[in-house]
Amino acid sequence: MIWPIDLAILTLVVVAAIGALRVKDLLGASILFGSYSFMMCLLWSIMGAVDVAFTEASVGAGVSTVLFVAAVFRTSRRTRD
Amino acid sequence: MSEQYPALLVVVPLLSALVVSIAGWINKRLCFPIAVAALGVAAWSAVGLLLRVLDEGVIVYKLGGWSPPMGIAYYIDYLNGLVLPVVSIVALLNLIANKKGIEQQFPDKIGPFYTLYLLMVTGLLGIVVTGDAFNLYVLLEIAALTGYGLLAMGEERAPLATLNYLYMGTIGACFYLLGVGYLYIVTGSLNMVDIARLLPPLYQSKAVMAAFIICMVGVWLKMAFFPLHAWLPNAYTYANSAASSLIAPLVTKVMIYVMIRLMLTVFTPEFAFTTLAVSNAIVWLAVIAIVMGAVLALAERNLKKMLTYIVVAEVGYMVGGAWLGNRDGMTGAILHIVNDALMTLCVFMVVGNIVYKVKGYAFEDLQGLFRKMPFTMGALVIGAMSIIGVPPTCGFFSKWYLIVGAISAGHYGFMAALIFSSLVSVVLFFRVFEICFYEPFADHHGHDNHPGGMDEAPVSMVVPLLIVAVILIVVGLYTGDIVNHVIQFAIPETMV
Amino acid sequence: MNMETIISIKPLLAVLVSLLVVPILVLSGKRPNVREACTFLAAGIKFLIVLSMVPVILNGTQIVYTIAEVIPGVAIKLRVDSFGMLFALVSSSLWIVTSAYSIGYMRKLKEHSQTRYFCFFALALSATIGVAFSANLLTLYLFYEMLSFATYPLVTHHQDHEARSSGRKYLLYIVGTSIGFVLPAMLISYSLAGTLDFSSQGFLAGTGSKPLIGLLCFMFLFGFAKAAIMPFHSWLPAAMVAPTPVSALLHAVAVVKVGVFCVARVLTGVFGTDLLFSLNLNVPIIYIASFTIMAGSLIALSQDNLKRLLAFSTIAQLSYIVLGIGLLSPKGMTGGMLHIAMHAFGKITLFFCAGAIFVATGKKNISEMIGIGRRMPVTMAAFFIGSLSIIGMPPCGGFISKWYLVLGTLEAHQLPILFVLLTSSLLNAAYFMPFVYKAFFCRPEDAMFESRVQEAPAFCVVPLVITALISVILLFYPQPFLRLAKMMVQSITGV
Amino acid sequence: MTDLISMVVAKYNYWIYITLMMIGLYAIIAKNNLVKKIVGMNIFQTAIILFYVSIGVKKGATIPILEHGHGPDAHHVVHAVDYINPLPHVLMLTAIVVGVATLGVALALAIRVYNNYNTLEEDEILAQIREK
Amino acid sequence: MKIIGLIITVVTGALLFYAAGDFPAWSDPASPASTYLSPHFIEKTMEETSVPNIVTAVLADYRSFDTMFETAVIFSAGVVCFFLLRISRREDEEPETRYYRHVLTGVTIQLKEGHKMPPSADFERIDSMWTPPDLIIKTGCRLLIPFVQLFGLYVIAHGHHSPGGGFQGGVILGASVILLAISHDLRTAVRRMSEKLIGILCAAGVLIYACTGALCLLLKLNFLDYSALAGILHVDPITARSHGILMVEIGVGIAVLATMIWIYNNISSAGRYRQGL
Repeated sequence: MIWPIDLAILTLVVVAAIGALRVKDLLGASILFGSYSFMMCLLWSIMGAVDVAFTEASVGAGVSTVLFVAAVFRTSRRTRD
Repeated sequence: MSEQYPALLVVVPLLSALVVSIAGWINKRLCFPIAVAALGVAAWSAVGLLLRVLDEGVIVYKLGGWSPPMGIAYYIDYLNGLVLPVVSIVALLNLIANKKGIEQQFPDKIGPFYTLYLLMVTGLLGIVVTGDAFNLYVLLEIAALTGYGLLAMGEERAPLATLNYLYMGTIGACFYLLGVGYLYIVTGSLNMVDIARLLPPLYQSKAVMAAFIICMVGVWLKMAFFPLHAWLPNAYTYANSAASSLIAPLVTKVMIYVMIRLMLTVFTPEFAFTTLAVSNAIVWLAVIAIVMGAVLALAERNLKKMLTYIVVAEVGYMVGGAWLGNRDGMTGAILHIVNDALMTLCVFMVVGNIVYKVKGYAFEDLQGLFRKMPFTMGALVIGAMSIIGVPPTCGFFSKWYLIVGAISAGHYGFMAALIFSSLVSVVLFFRVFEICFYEPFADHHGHDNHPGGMDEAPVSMVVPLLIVAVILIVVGLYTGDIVNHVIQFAIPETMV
Repeated sequence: MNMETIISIKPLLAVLVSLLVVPILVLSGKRPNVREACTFLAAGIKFLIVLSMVPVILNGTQIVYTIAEVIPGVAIKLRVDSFGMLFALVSSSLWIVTSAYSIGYMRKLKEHSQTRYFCFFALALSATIGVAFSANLLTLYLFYEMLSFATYPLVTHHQDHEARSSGRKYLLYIVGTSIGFVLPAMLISYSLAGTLDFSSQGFLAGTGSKPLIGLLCFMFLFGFAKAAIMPFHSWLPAAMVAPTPVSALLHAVAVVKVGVFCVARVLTGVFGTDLLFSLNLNVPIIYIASFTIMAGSLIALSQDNLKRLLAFSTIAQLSYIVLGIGLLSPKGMTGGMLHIAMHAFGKITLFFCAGAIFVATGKKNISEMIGIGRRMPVTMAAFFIGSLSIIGMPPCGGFISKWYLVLGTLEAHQLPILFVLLTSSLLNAAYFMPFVYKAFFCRPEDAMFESRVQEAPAFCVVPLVITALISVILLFYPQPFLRLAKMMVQSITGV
Repeated sequence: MTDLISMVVAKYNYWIYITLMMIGLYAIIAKNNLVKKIVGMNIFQTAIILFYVSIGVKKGATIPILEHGHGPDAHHVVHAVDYINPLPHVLMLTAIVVGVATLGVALALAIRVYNNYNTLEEDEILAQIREK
Repeated sequence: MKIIGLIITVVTGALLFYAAGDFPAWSDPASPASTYLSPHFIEKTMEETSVPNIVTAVLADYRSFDTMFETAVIFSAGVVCFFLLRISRREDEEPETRYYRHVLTGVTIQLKEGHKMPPSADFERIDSMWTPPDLIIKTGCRLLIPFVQLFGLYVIAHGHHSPGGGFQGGVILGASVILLAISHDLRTAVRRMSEKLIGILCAAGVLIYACTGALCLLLKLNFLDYSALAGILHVDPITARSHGILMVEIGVGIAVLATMIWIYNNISSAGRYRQGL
């Protein structure tokens, strides 16, 4: 494993996490959360956890994001924080 | 067949949950008999297991035929041998008692309800029976998720209260998972007994201490130990009665079991009480929990919510007892798991009956209930006596051990808190009894068809309730046997 | 001294009879005659069971029965000894009489919820017998609490505003003290001694420091608030809102006597005379009791409501018993124990009379009863006998117990107490005699007393005549109570 | 100093996981919007998964799928040092699924809450409850 | 609340940072986690279960009990979503006037109450569930979905030898149906897989898993001890384990597939099934 890539992705993960929580729009937060999951998935595949990465790619970045978007559509995009 | 009891205990409710789920789509009337039969088998296996444990000692059941620590194993010893029958019997009685209530509240979702109910029981039984730290987490999540589903179906405020419970519950479970991870990183094992074997040389490690603290905090969050209790009262109050009378008696108690299991089996009492040296602080926290629970209950004008604060106080009893660090306190805590499960069941079932008939549980709704529902109220009296701690109901005896433990630990604050909470319970319950006893029942429609007539809940609700009430007394009278033949062996001999 | 013990289920049966009759009472609620017949039957059986054990006890044997071993070293266990027998005999015999009286009283006044009334009455009696036969502190506590809760619906029988506040007061004092004081004291004793079985020399001897033992002693003394030792007495006058038979049996006989019985049991069986004596704990007990005697008597003087007057009289009289035990001298203790029986018969007569007057005329206050002797001569004659017994004058049983108490004070060299006893007797006379005098010899102010003799129903009058007669008979034939009390004292002190 | 740096470098994965966990925990406690809390909850869970996966990593080892599983070289001797520890992966598969299950339930609850109060902001909901 | 949150976060974080100091260095091959249990799994899996993907072997055999409950967790999440959200009342079932659109020509017709449309694929109903046609997306998805599904099946079937297995495959299969629901509308997806079918499939998937275990129980071995199946499959116990793993993976796949769709259906329509995304 190449540690600079590892470190870069770790940083991106943190950025995505903070972004998902800071953005003042729930739809944006959902998408940012999806990207967070996807970064995680990359990170894990770098670490050799292929099965976990595969699952995270399909579940975390895929279905979870869809569920978030669906729920936001059924409720509201508005958020104050 | 008896060597397969450990598997049956968990698998039968699981299988039946699935079958009930399918039956719910095909023929709703099949759901209830299947569920009762499954829980009957589970209760039978649980009792069978307890008898086997009494005969043979610890039973190890290797799932998948893999021996631990490779595979997952069940360990049934004296501690969970005692808790298993309680969990299964409480679930069974509550299910039978709530048949009418469920049909009244969810006419078109009977199948899912029973499915969730059975899955929840599966989870709780699994938590109690498993010997694998990670397996426990998965089962914890099953019990939690189904619990959220069951609790959220209730009054208008139920979903929000449950959502708060979900946040807290998830943090709790994750903390537990993290603690297990810490243990795994330093030992490399997930099997509880195996971890216990590998840990002693590592007791001074910061990671092990952190693991213990994190696990404890996680479990406390789940059991609503003060100051992490904020989610509990609302979540339990606004839920439907069938769910609250399953969850209120069992979930907190099973979490106490997990805590004791962690303290006694995974870690040793020496580690918990000596190496960490936080037990005194935790007992003081328990004291605050008891006092706050009692005082907050006093402030409620609503029977169900009052009872939920009593649950919070009772959690303080058990945590405090377990952390007193002596045999009597631990005996009291374990005994109180059994007793508190039963008496909480009793009072919550009473609330269920009242809700079924009166459609409310605020104090104003309770007027004249002694005349209207004498059997239900009789059971409430016995349940209340047990919570207050009046002999020969079982609540007295666990309180006895707890107080004796407090005395021998020299922790008079805890003793005072227990006495204080008993006194407050007297006030709490007699305030309810007074309302039920004095004021005539006010009919909301303005006309009273049967003045002073009896209007008891259906037989199928009253009979299980009375059985529970009788069990409260019987367990009380057999306390000596329970302690001498079971609990005594559940506590390591090193603990004095 | 080694006591022979035999194991028998009889004590349990004696307790259970009135418990098992409760479902029958509930089922026969619609037919009052059947219900009351059952009550009578249960009372009779109970009395016979108790009576059948008397010869055994008089032989110096104890009867023991263990129900369940609940905690290591502590069982729920019944044991009949002479003191318990004395108490059981009194309460079970008075239940029969009171049942008869209740029927007359309740029917005449057409009280509501009579079934509930009889059920809880039976329950309360079970608890009382249970207390009498308790072999250890835990069993005692069990039945004590059972009695507290069983009497709550009786006290608040009228379900009105007054009953409600009295009920609160009753619970606050009785349950509050028992949980707040007795429970911790019991548990501390258990952790000190590892046992709770009463023994003739006390099981706390040789354990614990002096201040701790002293603290325990007072926790027990005040914890059994049913003994109505000041300052924990004010529930008793409040509880007088109950129907009169309840007041009669429970607040002159069962409940308060259970309180003093418990105090006596704990002082003798838990601490033991030697320990109390060596720590000088008896002196404060005596003075607290003396204070209660004087204060109770003085307050009684100022009462107009007859039942409240009787209540304060009871408070004073109860402390006689505590005082007798506290003297720690053989004669004094005999007097104290005997007073349980003597006072019971005297006071129940008085309460029956108060109830009969209420049933016949609806009057509650003494000032309204001037000249009532013309209308109800039998009742008032019985009242006179009862008050003589309470004052402690011959020809009534109260004389014997008071005599022993006086001897006890001399034996213990407590002359101030002798003075207290004599003064309080005078005070007793001062609050009873004017009423009796006015009842018989003053011109009635109320026109309804002018008419011909018109007593309460026979169900009310006959019991009170019987109890009055027994009060008299007890002077001449104080056995078996005297014998039982002496046996108990002998086993405690060895004299 | 070099100790500190080497410690930081040697365990940087652990520091990141703690950071992520704290971000999630703070969001659950302090955020006002129910869905934001759910996002925080998921970040919290994922951080723990990251922690577990980090446990399993082994220097110089490959993914835990055996080469030459079947076929002519099937009896090739397997050395543990060559493969990454598979156990944490197994555990985390479970944890991911648990996470998505929790997410589903949480979103369902959030929709129910929204149906009742027409808002997802916790303080606004509480204000509505207080008004009633 | 923010300050409390900050304090709790900082305290917890400090504890964790403090504890992490005692961890073995990251990616250290000599750490207890890498030396205690995992060598057994790595070195013995092939001999004991005949599955090259160690993760699959551990997941579905050594720790198959965990996995069964994991499937049960996802199943219960599906049931909970249904239980919480589904509104089965049909108060406004049939409006008075209905609109149908001829797919090919785009001609819209209006039907008054009482009239019915003959069942025909040429017309689609326009109501609140209807989404405007988007040819590119619809066609693209229609092309994509079979491949997605095929890949899902491959992932399940090839889980023994490559990354993947029941979960991943099940999620992919479920995602294909969700894709259909997103690109067309919920009604199309529900028509393909009715609610009842999904509900039964969910339970059936877990049931396959649990029954495999129970079958072992009936064959006189412990629960989930697949070597018991050797007798009825006519293979040696090691291969039987491999087959057992495949059976449970299929169960997991079915359960996850159905549950994902179920959860999506309920959440995206808030339980009304009238309109999807």
